[in-house]
Amino acid sequence: MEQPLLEATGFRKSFGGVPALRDGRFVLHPGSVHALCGGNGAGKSTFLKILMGIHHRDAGTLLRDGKPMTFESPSQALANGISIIEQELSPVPAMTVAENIYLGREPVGLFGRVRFGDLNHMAQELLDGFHFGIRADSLMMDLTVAQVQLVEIAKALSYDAEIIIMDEPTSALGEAEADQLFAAIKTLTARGKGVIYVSHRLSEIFSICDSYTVFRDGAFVETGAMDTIDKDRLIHLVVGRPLTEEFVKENEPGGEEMLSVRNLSADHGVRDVNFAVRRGEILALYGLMGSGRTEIFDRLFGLSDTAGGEIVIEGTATRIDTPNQAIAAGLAYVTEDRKHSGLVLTGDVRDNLCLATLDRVSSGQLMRVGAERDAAQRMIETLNIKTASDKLSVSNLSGGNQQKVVLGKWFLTEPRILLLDEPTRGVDVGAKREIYRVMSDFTRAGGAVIMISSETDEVLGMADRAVVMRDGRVAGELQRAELSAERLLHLAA
Amino acid sequence: MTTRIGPLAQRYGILIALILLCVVLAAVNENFLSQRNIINVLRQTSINGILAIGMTFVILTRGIDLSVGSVVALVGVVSASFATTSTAGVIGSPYMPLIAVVMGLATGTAVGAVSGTMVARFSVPAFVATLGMLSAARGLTLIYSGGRPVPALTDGYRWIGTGDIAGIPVPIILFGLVFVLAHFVLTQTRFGRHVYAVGGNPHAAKVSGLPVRRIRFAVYAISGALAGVAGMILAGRTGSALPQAGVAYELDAIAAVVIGGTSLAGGIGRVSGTVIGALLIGVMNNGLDLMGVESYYQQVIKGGLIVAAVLLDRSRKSED
Amino acid sequence: MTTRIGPLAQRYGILIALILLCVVLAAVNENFLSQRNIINVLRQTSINGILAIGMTFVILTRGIDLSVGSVVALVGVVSASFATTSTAGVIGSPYMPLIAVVMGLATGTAVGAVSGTMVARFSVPAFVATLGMLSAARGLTLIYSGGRPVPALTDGYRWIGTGDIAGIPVPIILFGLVFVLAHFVLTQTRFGRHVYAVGGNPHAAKVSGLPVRRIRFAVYAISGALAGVAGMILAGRTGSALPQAGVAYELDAIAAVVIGGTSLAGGIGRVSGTVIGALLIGVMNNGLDLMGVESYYQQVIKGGLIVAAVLLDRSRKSED
Amino acid sequence: QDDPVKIGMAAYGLNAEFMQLWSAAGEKHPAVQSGMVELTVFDGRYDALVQQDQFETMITQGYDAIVFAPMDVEAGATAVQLAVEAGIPVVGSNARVNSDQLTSYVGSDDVEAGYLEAKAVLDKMNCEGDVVIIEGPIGQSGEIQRGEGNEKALAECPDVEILERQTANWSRAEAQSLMENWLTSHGNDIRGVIAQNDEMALGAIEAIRAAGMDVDNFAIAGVDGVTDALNAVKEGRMDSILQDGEAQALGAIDVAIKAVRPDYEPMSDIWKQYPDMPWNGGADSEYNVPWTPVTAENVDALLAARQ
Ligand SMILES: Nc1ncnc2c1ncn2[C@@H]1O[C@H](COP(=O)(O)OP(=O)(O)OP(=O)(O)O)[C@@H](O)[C@H]1O
Ligand SMILES: Nc1ncnc2c1ncn2[C@@H]1O[C@H](COP(=O)(O)OP(=O)(O)OP(=O)(O)O)[C@@H](O)[C@H]1O
Ligand SMILES: [Mg+2]
Ligand SMILES: [Mg+2]
Repeated sequence: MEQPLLEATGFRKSFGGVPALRDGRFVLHPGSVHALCGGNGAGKSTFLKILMGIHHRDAGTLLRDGKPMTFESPSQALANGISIIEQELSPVPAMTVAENIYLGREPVGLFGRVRFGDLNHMAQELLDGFHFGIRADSLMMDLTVAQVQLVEIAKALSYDAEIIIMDEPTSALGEAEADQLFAAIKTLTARGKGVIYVSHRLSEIFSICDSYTVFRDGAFVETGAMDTIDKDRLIHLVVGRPLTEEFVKENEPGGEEMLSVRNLSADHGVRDVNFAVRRGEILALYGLMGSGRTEIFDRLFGLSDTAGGEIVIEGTATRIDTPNQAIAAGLAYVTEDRKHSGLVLTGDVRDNLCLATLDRVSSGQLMRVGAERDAAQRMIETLNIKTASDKLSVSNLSGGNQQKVVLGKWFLTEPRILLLDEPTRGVDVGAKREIYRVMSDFTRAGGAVIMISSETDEVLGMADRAVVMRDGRVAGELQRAELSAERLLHLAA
Repeated sequence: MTTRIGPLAQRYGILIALILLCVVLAAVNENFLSQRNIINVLRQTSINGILAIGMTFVILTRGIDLSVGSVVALVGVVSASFATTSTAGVIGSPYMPLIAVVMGLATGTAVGAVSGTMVARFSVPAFVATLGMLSAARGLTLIYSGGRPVPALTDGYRWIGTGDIAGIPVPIILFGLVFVLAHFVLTQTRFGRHVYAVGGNPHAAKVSGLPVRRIRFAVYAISGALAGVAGMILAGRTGSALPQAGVAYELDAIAAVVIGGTSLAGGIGRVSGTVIGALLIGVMNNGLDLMGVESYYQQVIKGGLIVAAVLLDRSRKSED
Repeated sequence: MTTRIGPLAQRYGILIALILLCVVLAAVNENFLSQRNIINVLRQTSINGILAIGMTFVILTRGIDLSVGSVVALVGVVSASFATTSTAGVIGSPYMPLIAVVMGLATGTAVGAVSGTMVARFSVPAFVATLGMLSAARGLTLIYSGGRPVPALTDGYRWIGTGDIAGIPVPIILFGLVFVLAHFVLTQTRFGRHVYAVGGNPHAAKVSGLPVRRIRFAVYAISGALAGVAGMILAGRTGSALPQAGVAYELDAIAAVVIGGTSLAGGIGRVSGTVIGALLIGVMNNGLDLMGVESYYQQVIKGGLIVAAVLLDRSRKSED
Repeated sequence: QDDPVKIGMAAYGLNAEFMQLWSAAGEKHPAVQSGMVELTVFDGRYDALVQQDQFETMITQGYDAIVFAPMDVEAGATAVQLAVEAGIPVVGSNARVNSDQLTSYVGSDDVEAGYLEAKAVLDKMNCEGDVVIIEGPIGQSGEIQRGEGNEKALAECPDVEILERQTANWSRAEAQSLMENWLTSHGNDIRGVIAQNDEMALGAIEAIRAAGMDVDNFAIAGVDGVTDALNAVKEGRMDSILQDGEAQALGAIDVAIKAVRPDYEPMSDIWKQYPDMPWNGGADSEYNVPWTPVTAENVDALLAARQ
C-alpha cells in the first residue's frame, strides 16, 4: 500500500487535568477525503488542532510522509504542507478579504512594500474560481458569517497544501455554496491531496467522503471505508447507541396567530415582508445566503437600525425597539453567530445559561445561587451539554456544546415565540434530536417557532410551513404538504 | 476534583507572590511583622485599595477611569470645606461631619456619573472621557479651593482618616467594608453578573436584554463614589484637603487591578485579586522604606518586583 | 457603495474637529495663524507626536507602553552625557554628536526591547511590563545622572532640538520624517500589515504562520527607539538633559493615539489619525496659552475640548 | 498715555499653594491694579519644556518682559536665552536659573533656608539625638540648595546622626507614609525631622500623631510658611521659615517694569518692608528677599495677612 500522507497514533491531550483526547488515531492517504466523525466534545477539533500545531499534544506520535514530526506552531505545520479551516471562524475584521487570505504570504516588492494590486488580483481570481461572489477588497467586518466562512475556505485552499483539514467547513453555508466546496474538494483529491473532513451533516459525509474514522469520548473507535457502512451504523458509532428517527415532530399547528408582521422592513434592503406564525406551529424561513432572513429576526428582536412595519403579537400591535421589549413580549432569539452575539466567552457555562433569566434566579438584586445552579443543571441535562462542570468557561467547550449553551439560555426564558437562526449549526446528530424534541414539545405546549435553516432536510423534517425569501422579499410560501427540496430551491433562486 | 487545580493556582498565584515578598521582608527586617507596621501597611494601602476596587468595576466592563486621582482631590476640597473649624463655627452643629461626608460622596458620584454618561450614552471611549475628566476635575478643584489647601478640619471629620474603632484605624475598616461590599455585589448580586457579562461581550449582553448602558453608567458612578471615599480618607489623614492631592493615583489603582489578575479586556477578574495587588504595592513601598533603600534604587527595584510578581503568577497558567 | 461612507467620515471626523478649533482660535487671536506661531505649535507637538506614533504601533497590537516618558528622560541623560562640552573636550571630535545620537537610539531601543521581551516572550500584560519599566527606567535615569541635569550640551547636539534646515526646525522635520516612515511601514509593508493582524486577531495571525511574538517584540522596540528620538529632541531643546523630564508624557501620547481614532482593543487605526490627535492637543495647549486663559480654567476647558472633539467624531462605531 | 506694559509671569506650576500665592501677589501689584501693566500668568505644569513653549508663545505675542520662576536650573537657561534674543528682558524670581542673561534675580537664598530650618531643629534638640531628612524632588534646585544648608547646620552638630534621608517629592501624603515607615524601623530614636518644605513637615507630624506618639517629643521644621504650617507653628508643633513669595513676585515685577520703562519708580511697598534689600535704582543683578523665621510672636500677623 502507498505511503500515507499522515499517520497519527496515541494522541493524548488534557486541559487543566481534564482529558479532552485520550487516544486519537488517524491515517490519511493521498487522494482521499477522510471523514472524522464523533459527537460534540468527542475531541475532533482538539485532535485537528494538535495536527496543526495550535495545541501541543501530551503524548502520541505523528508521522508525516513516514517521518516523525512535532509541530511547535502552525507555521511549522504550514511549512509541512498542512492547512486548516478552523471550526471557529477567525477573521481579522479590519483587514480586507485579500489580506486575510494571503496573511503572511503577501507578495512584496521594493522596500518590503506589499504589492496590493497583485494581492487583490490573486485573491479575486481565487474567489472567482470557486464562484464565491465576494469582492477581494471588501473588509472582513462587512461580510456575513457565511461569507467569512467562504473566505476561510478559499484561504485554506490557497496554500496548495498536501493535507487540508476542514473542521465543519459548511456549518454556516447554504447548500449552493457547499456544493462549490465539494467541487473544489474533488479537484484536490484528483491531484493526490488528502482532506480531513469534519461535519455533523451526515448526508455530506456520505456524498463526498471515501473513508471514515470515529472518535467517541476522546478515543478512537473505528475506521473503515465509507462504502462499508450505512447511516444508521455510523450514527450508532457516533452517539454510542442506536438512534432510530432523526426528527421528532409531534406538534399540531392551531388556528390562532401568535405573531404576524405587516410590511416589515429591515436593514440591508429587506422590505414589504408579511407573514404570520400560529400557535403550535413551526415555521421555516428559507432562503439562500444573504436573502435577508437574519435581518428579519434582528428587526423582530429590536436589534435593527430600520424599524418600518408592524408587529402583532397575540393580537396586540407591539413596538419592539430593544431586545428587552422583545423578551418582555415573549420572544427569544438564538442568533446565528454564537461568538459575536450569543456567548459571553469570558463567562462560565452557568453564567451564560442564566444570562437572559437573571431576574428569575434572583430575589431582587440578590442572586439565588442555588436556583442559578439548578437552572443551569436542568439545561445541561436537557440538552446533554458535555462539560466538566457548570463552572467551566464556555470558551473551553467544544463548538457544538457552545451552541447548546446558547439554546439553553433562551429555553430558560420560557418564551412563547422562539426565533431560531440555524439552531443546529455544529450540533451532533444525537443532540440535534434533543433540539428537535425541545422544539416539538415547545410548540405542543402552545408556543410557536420560527426557524431559519439552510439544511433542506431540516426544513422538510420539522417545518409545518415555509416562507421563502429572495433578495429581501418574500418569494412565496409552502404548506407542509407542498414542501420539497425542489420547490424550496425553485422559489429561493 | 482535579479540575479545581488550574483555577486554584490561577486564583492564588499573585497571593503566593505577596506571601513570598512578606516572608523575605520579615526575614530581613524584624519590624516588618510588628503589629504597628502591619497596621501602617494596611492604612497606607487603604486609599489605593479603595480606588482600585472602584477601578475593578470599571475595568470589568472593558472601561478605564483615569480621573480617580483628580476626583480624590476634588472631593477632598469640597467635602472638607463643610468641615473646617471656621465653617463648623458658622453652621455649628455636631452633624457637620455628616454633611461633609454626604457632600463628598455626592461630588464623587456626580463626577463619576458625568464620565459614565459620556461613555455609556455618547459612546466616547472611556480613555478619552476620563482623561478629559482628569483634567477638568483638577481644574474645578483648583477653582473651588483657589489653589489653597482647605485647612483646619474639625476633629469629627478628621476621624475618617485618623480615628480608630477598637484599635483598628478607620481607613482600614472602610477599606475592609468596601472590599466586602464590592465582593458581595460582584459575586452575589444580579448587578454583579451584569457587570461581568457587559465586559465579556457587550453585544451578547445587549441581545440577552441587559441594560448595557445603565450598567456602564453605574460602574463609573461607583468608581467616582469610591474615589470620594478615598478623597475623604486622604483629607482626614493629612489634616487638610490639598488641591494638588492624588496626582497620578490612577496608575497605581490600575496597576493593583491588573496585578490582581483582572483583564483590561473586560469580563475577567475579582476584587480579591485587586486587594492583593494593592497590598503587594503597599508592602513593596513599605518594605523598601523600612530597609532604607535609596530612593533611586527603590524605583528600579519596584519596577522589577511588579513584573516579577506577575511573572510568578502567569507562569502558573497553562499554555496559550 | 454606501458602506464606504462610514470609514470616510471616520477618517476625517477628528480632522474636522481640529480645523474647527483652528478656525475659532484664528478668529479670536490674530497671532494664531502667524508663521511663527504655526512653527511653535508644530515644534511643541513634535515630541508628543513622535512618542504617539511609536505608541500607535504598540496599541495596534493591543498593547500599551507606559514607559515612554521615563525613556525620554533616560535617553536624554545617556546620550547627552556623550555630548556635553566637557566630554566633547575630552574625546574631542566632530563625530561626538553622532556617537551621542547612536547611544541615545541604542538606549531607547534596548529599553523597548526589554519591555517587548517581557510582553512577547513571557506574556506579562503590557500594562504591567511597561509600568514596571516606567519605574525602573526613571530610577536608572536618576542613578546614571546622580539626579542632576546633564548640562551644557554641545551645539552639534543641540542642533537636534534647536537647529533648522531651510528655515524649518529640525524637530518638525524629524516629526515629519517619522510620520511618513511610520505611515509607509504600517500601510505599505508586510510588517505593517502584520502589526494590524496581530492586533486584530492574534489567533488568526498565529494560525496563518505569522511570527506573532517577534512582531509584538518589535513594536515595543520601535516605541522605545522613537521615545529615544523624542528624548534627544527634548534634551536638545532644553539645552540640558533633565532626569525628571518626561513625567506623565505617556498619558498625552496615548491620548493622541486614541483621539486619533485608534482602538485600544487593537487592529484598527492609523498614524495620520494619531498625528491629528497630537496636533489637536498641541493646538489646544498653545491656543489657551495664547489667549491667556487662566490656568485653572484651562484645565477645565481642555478636559471639555478633548471630549468634545471626540464627540464630534460622531462616526465612530459604538461598541455594542 | 502709553500702551500698558505686557508682562508674562511664568510659574513652574500652579497646583500647590506656594506658587499660587506667588502668582496671586503679582495680580495685586499696584502697577497691575492701576492698569499700567497687563499681567498674564502662565502655568508651567511642572515641566521645563512646557515653560520653554510658553516663552515661545510670549515672544510670538510680543510681551515686553517676563518674570520667571523656572522648573529647572539648567533647562531654564535656554528659555531665558530665547527671550533675550528676542529682545525681551527676563527677571528671575523664586527659583534660580543658571544663566547670565537675566536682567536680575529676585529671590531668597535656599541654602540659608536649609541652614535656618536645620538649625531650628538642632537647637531644639540641643545637638543631641538623631534626625531624618525628608527631601524635595531629587535634582531640583530647591532640594539641592536646601540640602546644602541642611548639611552646613548638621556639620555644627557632629554627634547628630542622619538616620534616613529620602525624597517625598514636596508631597504631604508621601511624607506621611515615609515617616510612618521610619517610625516603625527606628522607633523612638528619631528626635528631629528636617523637611525641606512645610508640606512634608506637616506630613511627618500627621504620621507621628497617627503612630500615637507625642509631637512635642520631636523637633520638626519646614520651609515656606504655607498657611497650614503657620497654624502648626502657632500650636507649637513645628518651626517654619517663611519664604516671602509675594515679595519675590512684587519685587520681580518692579524690576521688570523698570527694564521696560527706564523712568519707572517701584510701586510695591516691599522695599519699605525689607530695608535690608534696597532698590538701588532697580539695577542690582540680585535682590535677596530675606527669610522670616515664623515665631509665636509674628505668626498671628502672618496668618491675618493670608485672609
Ligand atoms: N481549552 C480547553 N480547555 C478545557 N477544555 C477544553 C478546551 N478545549 C476543548 N476542551 C474540551 O475538550 C473536549 C473535546 O473538545 P473538542 O473541541 O475537541 O470537541 P469536538 O469533537 O470538536 O466537538 P464539536 O463537534 O462540538 O466541535 C470537550 O469536552 C471540551 O470541553
Ligand atoms: N454588516 C453588513 N454590511 C453590509 N451588508 C450586510 C451586512 N450584513 C448583512 N448584509 C447584507 O444584507 C443582506 C441580508 O443578509 P442576512 O444576513 O440577513 O442574510 P441571511 O438570509 O440571513 O443569509 P445568511 O445565510 O448569510 O445568514 C445580504 O445581502 C448581506 O450581504
Ligand atoms: Mg469541534
Ligand atoms: Mg443569516
